[in-house]
Amino acid sequence: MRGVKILERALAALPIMLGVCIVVFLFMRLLPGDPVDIMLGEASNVTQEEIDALRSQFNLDDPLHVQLASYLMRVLKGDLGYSISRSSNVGKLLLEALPATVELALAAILIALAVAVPLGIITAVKHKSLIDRSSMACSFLGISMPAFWLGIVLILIFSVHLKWLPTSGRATYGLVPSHVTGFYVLDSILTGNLPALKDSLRHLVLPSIALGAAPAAVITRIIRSSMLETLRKDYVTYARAKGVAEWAVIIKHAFRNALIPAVTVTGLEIGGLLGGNMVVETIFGWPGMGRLVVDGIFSRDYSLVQGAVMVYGLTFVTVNLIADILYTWLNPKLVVGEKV
Amino acid sequence: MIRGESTQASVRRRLMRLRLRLWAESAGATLKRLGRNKSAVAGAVVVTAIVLAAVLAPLISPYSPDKMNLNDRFSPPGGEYVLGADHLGRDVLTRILHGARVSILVGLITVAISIFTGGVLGVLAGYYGGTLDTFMSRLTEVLLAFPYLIFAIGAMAMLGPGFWNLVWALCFKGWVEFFRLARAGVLAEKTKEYVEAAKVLGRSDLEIMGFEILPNIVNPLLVVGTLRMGTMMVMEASLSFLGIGIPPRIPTWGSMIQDGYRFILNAWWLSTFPGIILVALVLSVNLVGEGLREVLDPDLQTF
Amino acid sequence: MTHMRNLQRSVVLVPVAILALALFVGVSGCAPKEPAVTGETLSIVIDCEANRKDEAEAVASQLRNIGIQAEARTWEWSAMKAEFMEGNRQLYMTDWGSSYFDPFDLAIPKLATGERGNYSFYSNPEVDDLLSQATSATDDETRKALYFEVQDIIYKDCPWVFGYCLEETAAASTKVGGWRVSMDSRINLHDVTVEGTGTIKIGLGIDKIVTMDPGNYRDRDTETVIRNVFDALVTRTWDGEVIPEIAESWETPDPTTYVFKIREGIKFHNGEALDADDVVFTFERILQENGIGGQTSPRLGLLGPLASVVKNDDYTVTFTLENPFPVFPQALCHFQIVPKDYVTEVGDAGFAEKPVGAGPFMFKEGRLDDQVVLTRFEDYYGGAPDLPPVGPARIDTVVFRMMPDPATRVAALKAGEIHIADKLPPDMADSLSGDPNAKVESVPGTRTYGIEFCLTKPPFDDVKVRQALNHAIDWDTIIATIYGGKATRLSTAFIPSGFGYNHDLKPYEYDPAKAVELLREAGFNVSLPTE
Amino acid sequence: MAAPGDKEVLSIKGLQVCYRTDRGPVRAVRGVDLSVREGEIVGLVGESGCGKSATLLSVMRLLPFPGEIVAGSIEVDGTDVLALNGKGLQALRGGTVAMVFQDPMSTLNPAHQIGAQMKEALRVHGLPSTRSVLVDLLKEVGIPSPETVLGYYPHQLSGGMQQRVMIAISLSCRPKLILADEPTTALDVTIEAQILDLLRQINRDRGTAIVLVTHNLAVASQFCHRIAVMYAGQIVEEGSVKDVLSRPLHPYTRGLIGCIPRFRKGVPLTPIRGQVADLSENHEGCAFYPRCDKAVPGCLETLESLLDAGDRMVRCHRYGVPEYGDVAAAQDSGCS
Repeated sequence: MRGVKILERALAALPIMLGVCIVVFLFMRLLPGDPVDIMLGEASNVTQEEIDALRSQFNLDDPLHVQLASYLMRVLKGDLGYSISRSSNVGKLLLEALPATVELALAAILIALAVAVPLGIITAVKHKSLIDRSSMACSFLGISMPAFWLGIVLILIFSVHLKWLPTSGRATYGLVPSHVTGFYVLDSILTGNLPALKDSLRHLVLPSIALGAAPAAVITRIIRSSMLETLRKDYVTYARAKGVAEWAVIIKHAFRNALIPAVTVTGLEIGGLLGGNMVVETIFGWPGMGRLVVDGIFSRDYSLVQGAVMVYGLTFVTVNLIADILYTWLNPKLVVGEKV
Repeated sequence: MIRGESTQASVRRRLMRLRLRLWAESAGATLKRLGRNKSAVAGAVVVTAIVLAAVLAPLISPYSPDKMNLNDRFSPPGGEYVLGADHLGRDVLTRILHGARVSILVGLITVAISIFTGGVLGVLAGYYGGTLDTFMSRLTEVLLAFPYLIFAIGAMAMLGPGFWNLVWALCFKGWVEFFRLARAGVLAEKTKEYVEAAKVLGRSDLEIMGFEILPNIVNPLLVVGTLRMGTMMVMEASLSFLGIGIPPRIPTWGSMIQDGYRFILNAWWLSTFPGIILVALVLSVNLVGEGLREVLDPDLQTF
Repeated sequence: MTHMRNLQRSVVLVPVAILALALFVGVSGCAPKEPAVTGETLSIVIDCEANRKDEAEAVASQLRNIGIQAEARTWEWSAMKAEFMEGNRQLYMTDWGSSYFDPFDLAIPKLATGERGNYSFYSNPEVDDLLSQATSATDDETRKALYFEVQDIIYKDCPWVFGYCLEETAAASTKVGGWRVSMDSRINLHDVTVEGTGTIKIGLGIDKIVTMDPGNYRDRDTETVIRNVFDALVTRTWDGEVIPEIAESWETPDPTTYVFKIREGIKFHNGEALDADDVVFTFERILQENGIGGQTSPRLGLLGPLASVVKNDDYTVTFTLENPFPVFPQALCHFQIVPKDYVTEVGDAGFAEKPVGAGPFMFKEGRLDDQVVLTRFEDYYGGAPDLPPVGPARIDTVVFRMMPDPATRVAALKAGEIHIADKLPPDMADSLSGDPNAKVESVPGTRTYGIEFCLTKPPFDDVKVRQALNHAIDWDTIIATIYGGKATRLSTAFIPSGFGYNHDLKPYEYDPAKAVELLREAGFNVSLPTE
Repeated sequence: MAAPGDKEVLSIKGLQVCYRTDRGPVRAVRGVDLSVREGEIVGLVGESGCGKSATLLSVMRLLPFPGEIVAGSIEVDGTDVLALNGKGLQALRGGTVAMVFQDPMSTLNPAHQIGAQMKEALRVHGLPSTRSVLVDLLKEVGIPSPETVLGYYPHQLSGGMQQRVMIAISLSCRPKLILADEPTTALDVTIEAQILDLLRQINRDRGTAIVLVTHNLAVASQFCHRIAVMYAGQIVEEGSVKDVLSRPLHPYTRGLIGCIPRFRKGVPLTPIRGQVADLSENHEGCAFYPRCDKAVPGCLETLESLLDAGDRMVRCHRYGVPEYGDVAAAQDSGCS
């Protein structure tokens, strides 16, 4: 029964993906600028024939609906097209960039949760205390500090002055683990390469803090407010009345129920992070999706941006689906796909 | 029938008058209760001070915001320039004061437009349901599955630079969140007794949506709105980072932070001061929001 | 009670709305206005990309000083280009680079009628004629004279606000020896040493390089890396003079024929010997349509009128052109020789994955948007004999890291993580000035920076207005401050590092009085600054 | 009904509770004395917001923030509750004293299965929590097919069943005292009777003392041995059910009785005029003064202490004053 519901919900994602595909296709073509012209850059001596040849080579001279139809057909066959700006297959580019982004996003969300969960609980339990006030101020700091600024300050403190952590990049040369999955941390564990593991973790710290600061702030606040709400609930009082120890009341009864809104927000935040954060990736020289996509937009690399947004849409839909399934686990009253 | 209608109209008029009086009374009560919340008062004081400083910027700032003195670039704080001079020899304090206007305006307008658009569409979709709702919900899901920055960059490329274009670019997707909040709120409220009662009384859909449901769902919109104001200001900074934003002559905190971060090694004051004031504003706006929330609707979830 | 509460909630709206309204009224009243076109006031919007935002703002500020209503706007490049190519903009900051150290790929695309880079829509038959003569002339003195004449004409016509030529600036650790910034923004690591280590790490100021296949890129950044793995027939001295590299010598029996003698005993990284077949193959895969992995090489246009490449014997190759093309040897500096047998064997895709060249370093591993690692090629033939030191590279490992953010590059250099920080924005040089472990170096660049007028529409169809603006901008101050003195004023669109630059032609002087006078003659209401 | 024993299970003396809110202190309980003996069922009656629940929660030391006990003493089975902390408090809660709340729907944790919630209570107090123990408990409260119910989530049960589960949990650790806070308010009338029957049965079979908080005099009258009527944080009248209902001494009690709908024709309801007293205000004199028909100016000056009226107590200035004798008249129109 539940399996069927999940499947139904997964199928509902198809029209969304189709919508994303069409929207991004049209969106890119609405942008002023011509990919061939951009590719040729400052080339002089270019004849109109050469430009026309290039245009037809990339199917840019077909009418829009023909281009769209053929693009959709190719996507269905699993071909995301050819990237003009990087002279490479889009699928290959995305496969290379995705692990980097996912690794960073997961690290960021882990850091965010590691900060947000205890802080959210403590601030709710110690409502209106000094710790509540000060961590609320911190959370606003997290929300209102631009990531690039936070990033460069972190680099200056921890890399330049203290020399504890590397400034940027994913791994030091010589400590790149051999390729298995593309996730450096996972790869170095799989290959039993301890120095590489340490190195890739060290490289992850600063960017994931810079990236996780804002989600940490948002999640802290949502956990705090939903904890405040559940702590007022009768079943929490009742649990205390049963003689349950205070920490167990907070964790088992209040927090478990407070998790529901937190899961929604965390899901949305993860979705956002998986799209790659161009700003953080630029500051930390992190070869991920964000840079790929923004660079793709600037060079009007239609296939690249389309492919990347499709991947983004897919991860978004998947994360939402997982969040949905989590809901039903957290709140037995719900059936999959029933949230408002 | 005409008589009947006119009676109904006069009843409505009287109801409206009563409602206005209640509004005024409860506004007073709300403000009074808000006044007892110390942190809300502190927040309100800071917000007011910043807004005042912004409005009075030309009177209190020692320089003109776009007056550059290239030979004074990177003058450290404390000297002739209270908070130092930037990389073009402009007074940082002056630019912060003038920047307040545009920054606050960007935050306020984008959030206002987003709340309005999202709110109206959300109420309509939630109230009428059906095809409209399905279409709008699918559309928002598609939009949510689209990275925000891509939207903003694309929109700026399409519209070209300029203050209003930036506002549109930021609103492009900003309304989605409010749409969802409003829709969810209406779905929860529309089955309640008071809505049924209003229907039985023969009030029009518009009146029910506007006077009955809206006041009950407007709160979460406003609370999230206060938070998003800060996000929008930071977003403006991110767009500046990518090289598309407000024309450079108009100072904004976001673009000041962005301009300054590259010089943080030799001139930390360029980006630090606007950063501090941005945090202070966002914090205070949210303190006020939090205070309002506690006064008006203690059960509301905020984040 | 419930109703009361509902009302109370909606009351929140009131203060918020009032606040919003007050702010809006207050601010919109005082916010800088869009320049309005009125009567005789000259209103200008200067368009630029983000990297020249500060300069644009400074220029606008100087124009405002003489009563011109000037505003700067930042654009995304393609959007801006699309706009000004429609003739919708007034003044736009542009730049253009020359790879050939010759006006051939600078003055012609920028100034000849209807050319790709002619954003100002400048059209002067006289200039067109002179330029086309110069392209096909074989005698350097004649070409120089022609170019001088062009400079005189455009100096008077001023299709642009002539700007400056930015120096190429980079920073390095003081441990790095034998390193110089190269004029064409490429990094040649053959001669470089690093104190205490055999590994050099370089932070490149880019997002990614496009490929490791020398036939499949068009940008300089990619060439920076490729140039260390592959060698070309010829190369340049630090001054831009073309000298033999893989070629031993060359002859030009007539203006459309070049015969290259290839150095014997050169080996590719895989041990394969380099001979005429490899040279012919290198050029044929570029000349041939869809020649590389089903795509046409983006480098095709760079070869100009090259018609055919023929092998004479194992170590001699003849290039035949359709028409005279004096900069051909300059062009050849950018065409790196690839191993025919290896490429045919592994295919184009395989070659890009594991490139093999005849340069000083071998490709080891890497990702194009992350880091690329090269190791020394022990059997290197030594490089151009005219460019000492000759022999294998002096360091054994090179790591190129893609670090698009300049602040990060500076931080990484300070932290000792990289030895060379490429592409240092001139205004950031100060960040390193106090650091005893870092040195900042720069050389004249090969790009011309200016502000182009839209010549097809008023007010800039009037030459007086254009000249006035050239007088109204204090470039020296802008260069000294915003660009840290690391730029050279230009008298026209030509650059000093290129061929045929007239050093005697002095740039327009900063003379606000003159500018005001000219603008008044053109019928505009302007005034000298009062201070 | 079991006959009450002599031993005191609960003894509250001079309890004062104060909520320190942003809008100033709210004195919810203003000196309550209450004593409950073994096997006794005591009803605590009053309007919403009169401090009944705060009194109960004080016994469990469960007052929600910002409420606190500012004065008084509470003893349960001879133990000073206010001196307890940590483990002692845990042992008291659910162990010696169990609580049944008003709305089972919101009191049972929606995220945990019934079985788990029952088990938790037993485990906390170190009692065996095998499946058979749980099944027996559910059987005792009259839940059909208890085996299945153990695996249910609360929302899968009806309100009555949920309340039975709550009672089962309360019983599980064999408490001496059950505090039932409006246990039937959220239920249908038919279910209400069943639940009250169940509680009565427990009282009879196990001899557990019960404090029943209710605003419903009718329920109290059927169910309790003794009744305490509360108004504005104070007990205004206390006595056996029979005495209080048939011969109410305090004007407020009389008012409450007047509000009970009856099935006899032609008897109009007589509502108490005015609004419930505001607990954030200080009342020098009698808090009921503004609503009282019998009030004299003296009522406002000082607060009467509980006067001993035979086997019962009343807090009224005018008790014992001659004009007060018209009690019987009032009561004639009442039920009896």
